[in-house]
Amino acid sequence: MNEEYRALMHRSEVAVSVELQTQDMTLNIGPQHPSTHGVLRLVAQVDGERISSVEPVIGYMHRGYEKLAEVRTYAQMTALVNRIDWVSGFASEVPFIVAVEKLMGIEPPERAQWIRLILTELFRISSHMVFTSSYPLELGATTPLFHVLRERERVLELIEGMTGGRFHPNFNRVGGIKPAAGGGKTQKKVSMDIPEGWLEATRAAMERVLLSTEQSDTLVTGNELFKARTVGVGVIPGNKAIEYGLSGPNLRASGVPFDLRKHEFHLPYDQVDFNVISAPGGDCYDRYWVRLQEIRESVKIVLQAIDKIPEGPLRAKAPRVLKVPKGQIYVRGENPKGEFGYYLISEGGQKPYRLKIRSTSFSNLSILPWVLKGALVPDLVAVMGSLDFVLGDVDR
Amino acid sequence: MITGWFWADVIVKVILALAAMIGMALVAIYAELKVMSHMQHRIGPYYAGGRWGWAQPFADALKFIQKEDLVPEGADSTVFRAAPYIVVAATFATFVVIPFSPSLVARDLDLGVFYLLAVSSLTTLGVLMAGWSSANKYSLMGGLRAAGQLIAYELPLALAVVAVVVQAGTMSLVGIVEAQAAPITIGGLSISLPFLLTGQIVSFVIFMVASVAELSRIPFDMPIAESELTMGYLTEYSSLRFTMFFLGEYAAMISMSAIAATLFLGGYWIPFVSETALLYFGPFILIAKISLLVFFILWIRATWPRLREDQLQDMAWRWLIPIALLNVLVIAFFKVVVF
Amino acid sequence: MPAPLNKRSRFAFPGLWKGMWFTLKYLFKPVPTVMYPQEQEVPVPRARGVIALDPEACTVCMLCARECPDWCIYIEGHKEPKAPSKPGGRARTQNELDRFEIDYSLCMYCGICVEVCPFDALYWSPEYEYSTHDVADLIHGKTRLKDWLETVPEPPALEPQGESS
Amino acid sequence: MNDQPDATEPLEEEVRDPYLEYGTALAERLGGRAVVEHDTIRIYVDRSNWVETIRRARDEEGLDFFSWLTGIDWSKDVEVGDTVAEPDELEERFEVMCRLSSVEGVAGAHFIAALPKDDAVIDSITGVFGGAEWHEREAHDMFGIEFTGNPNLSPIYLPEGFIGHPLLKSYPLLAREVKPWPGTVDVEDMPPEPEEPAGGGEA
Repeated sequence: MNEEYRALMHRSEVAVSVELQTQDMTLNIGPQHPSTHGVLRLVAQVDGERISSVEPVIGYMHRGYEKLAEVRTYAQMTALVNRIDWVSGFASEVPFIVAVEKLMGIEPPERAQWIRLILTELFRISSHMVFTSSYPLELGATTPLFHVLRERERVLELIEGMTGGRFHPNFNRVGGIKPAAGGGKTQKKVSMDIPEGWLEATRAAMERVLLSTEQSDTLVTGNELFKARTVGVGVIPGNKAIEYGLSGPNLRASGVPFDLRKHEFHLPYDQVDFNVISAPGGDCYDRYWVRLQEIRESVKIVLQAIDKIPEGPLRAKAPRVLKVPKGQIYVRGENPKGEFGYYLISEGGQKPYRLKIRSTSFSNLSILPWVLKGALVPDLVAVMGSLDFVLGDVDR
Repeated sequence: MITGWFWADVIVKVILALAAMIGMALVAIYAELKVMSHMQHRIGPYYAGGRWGWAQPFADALKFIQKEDLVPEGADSTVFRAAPYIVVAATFATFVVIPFSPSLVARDLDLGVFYLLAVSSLTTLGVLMAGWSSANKYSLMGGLRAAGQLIAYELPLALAVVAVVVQAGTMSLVGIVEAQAAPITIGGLSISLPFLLTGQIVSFVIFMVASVAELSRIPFDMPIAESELTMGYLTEYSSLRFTMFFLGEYAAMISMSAIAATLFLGGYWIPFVSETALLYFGPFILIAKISLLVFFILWIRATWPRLREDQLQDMAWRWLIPIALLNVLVIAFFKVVVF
Repeated sequence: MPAPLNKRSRFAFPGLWKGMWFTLKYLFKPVPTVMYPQEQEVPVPRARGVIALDPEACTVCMLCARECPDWCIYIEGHKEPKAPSKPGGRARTQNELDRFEIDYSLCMYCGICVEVCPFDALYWSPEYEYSTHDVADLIHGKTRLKDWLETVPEPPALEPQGESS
Repeated sequence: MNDQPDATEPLEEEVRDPYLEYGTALAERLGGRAVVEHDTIRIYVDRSNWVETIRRARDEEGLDFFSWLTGIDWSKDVEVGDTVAEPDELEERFEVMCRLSSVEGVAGAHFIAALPKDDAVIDSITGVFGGAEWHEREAHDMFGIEFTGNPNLSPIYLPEGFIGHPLLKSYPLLAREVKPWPGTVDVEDMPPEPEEPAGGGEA
């Protein structure tokens, strides 16, 4: 009796004596799959419907932002950074610009800061609405998608009316917000200040957004089937979330009420009143619920900001050619998906020496193998959707 | 007794039933597109065929058909090719016994209900064949889920029908309709009511839940589950075979609704319409009832999310089957003791 | 705090029925869809649709081509002698624009070129209907870019409290 | 944690930098060298203490939120990117940088270990923070830094069989090499600087 045979016999005996065991099947989910939100691949070992392990394979969308940053000037980089997380472009522009401003010692005027705040919150609403619309779709409910996206369109119209872009505003400049186009002598001075009627339109749109959250409540939040699919599914306890670097609504849904808007004040968040939403459960339902409530909080912030926006200039004096003095800085902000930060190293030139991008979804996704161990295939979809990642943000 | 007329009769009936099935399936597809899109606050099909995009299902079918008919490399070619035929044939076979009017029925079998239950389950065999033979893991899982669903839901479905059969005292579908048309006397008042209103409401709910599960439509569409298994057992199908599955799915929806309408809503019969009028209007009455039930199924799809396979099993074994058993007991008790 | 559970209801599964009622209501509501080719939404004046060029204003300073992050602007020019501004003055040269092309298959609509142009030769136009079947047609030359100039809208009026006041 | 910097508190008349105070104290306790600029605390530690420092920062200092980990290539041999202002002051080295912060306030620090280029090996901190696995894999991809103890140091971003480490300064960026810069045509000088905005001119 040779060794191999003996080992085989032993294995089969163990298998029989423990329970009827089946061989695990490798299930490739993605890179092209309806619920991966882009090109993400999950190599899952499944035993029937039960997942024994999941290995996410990422990098299909790796665009090398950190390398690109080294060959681009600061102004050119501003146009790129809003494409990292494309559903909340403005929110990822702000920390980068603030990092450059701080290194250069420039303080943007107040009005610009408030405009930044309003636009950040509008993008937060837009991003969360993408989530609240597409998440029920993962669970098979198609209708919320249309009702929520219909109202999101109004937010996008506002963003476009202000910045000219729907997704990639490229509206921040070092020292303030986007100036008049050109700077020539002949030019009629076109300022990129708030267009007439925009503030009123914002108020009206916020009403619609609130209405839309109520519709979401009717269609999704209270739905018993939705609850059956999400309550208690994909539980991430707070300490695990912290260990894996989860941030934003994912962290807050795990019972850790940490919101950078209450700690980092490069935008005047200290002058507006809002609540940090958190939920104790750490399951898919809480992650959904936290985002839905955050839309309401953001509406509150926007409405307050509209009333508080001061008069004044839009741009501090900044050199036309940005030469950033030598130094290192880390600036982070509360992106709709969590902590979004830039570690900027300047060696004193027109281009960054090194730009480390702390993208939120990368960390948020890294918990997937841990949380999916032992889940069912349908739960995989539910959990993956509830983490609300954008593949551009994962792969950078 | 097999004469030339027999075959002529059979051929005419087959063609008629086939035409009815395909026509109604196309209408159901169109209805789904339109109903869902309006519930989602959008227009839906608009251009095909001119007004309101009425030709969209035809356009879809034409588009599907002109695609290349692919058979995956590792597939069991014979089984893979045969599966859609089984699905369509099984669905088609159910139309044979459904009475559209007192006289318009392809074959009024004595064991009509029994035949229906047997034949409608064959659909799942086709689905299982498709899932297994596709050599695709998604398809396999979809097929297995479909099989699991069949086992879980065949029982409550049958039990709900048993309750009706007990009350009607016959297994012939025409007989069941006539039993509903027969007047019952309650306190000196003689009225005739469909079974839904005479004590079969529980059976009706169970029947509808089970038939939605058997049709694998939302909230029980796990065998297809686009966001999980891409398209389940349909993943590898294309061209004509996909079209057949597609049509079969909607035809099954029609046939299930027709069965439910016959068993619980009185089929081609409604109160206060004379026997002779029923001969002519019976089909329209039945179709109206079918439309109502189909609309309900579409409506559910446009609103609810999907359950999980284990939750479905849980629901079937822990709730529906005991309730259905109890229901049969109660009905039998009333039938035997009270009336 | 998690969401409050549904209050007791006369029906089982109130959430399911509420949702059904919601979708039923929408079945009979008029649809807000804009039927695109027949109807068109008017884009906002600031919309970044396509870049228009005023070739008269361009001095071939190359600033836009240099600042473009995607390197999608191609400019060629030559110097041309020009009559002195006053009789007996110094002969001057003027830059003539020969080629100005924007490759819209590369362009990412960041607007840096419009912003850096010191002579107001570039403008944003909200036009967006210039998709083609051929990627080569997305390279818009001087004349095509000039045609867009007509579509450049007046900038929107501003809220009163801002910089301009 | 009372020694966390409090950003909400307005600075007093004499310039008191809470970040500087917190950073130096933190470095003292953990046994490193602190550099604080622009409210960014950098703590340089020896690579032999790497895992230990991270563990102590988590357990003793309350910096339990693992934010990110990356590498930096300090190089004179620059193929790509901006030239360094004073290249001679630069020491050729890799740095591994890890940011830890707290989920209760603004406290946070960047821990940095320098590695010689010919021996870019450091212990993995996956034992301390499970989330570090992906970040270490990324740094391995991008810089070729070895993390001993990482359970799965396979490429995360790069495709199979990719040669080279893209974020090295010596790694050329092909997209910028194959196409000539359209801005190189010889033309007139820049126009005079307009009055506004003031500042530096075109180089």
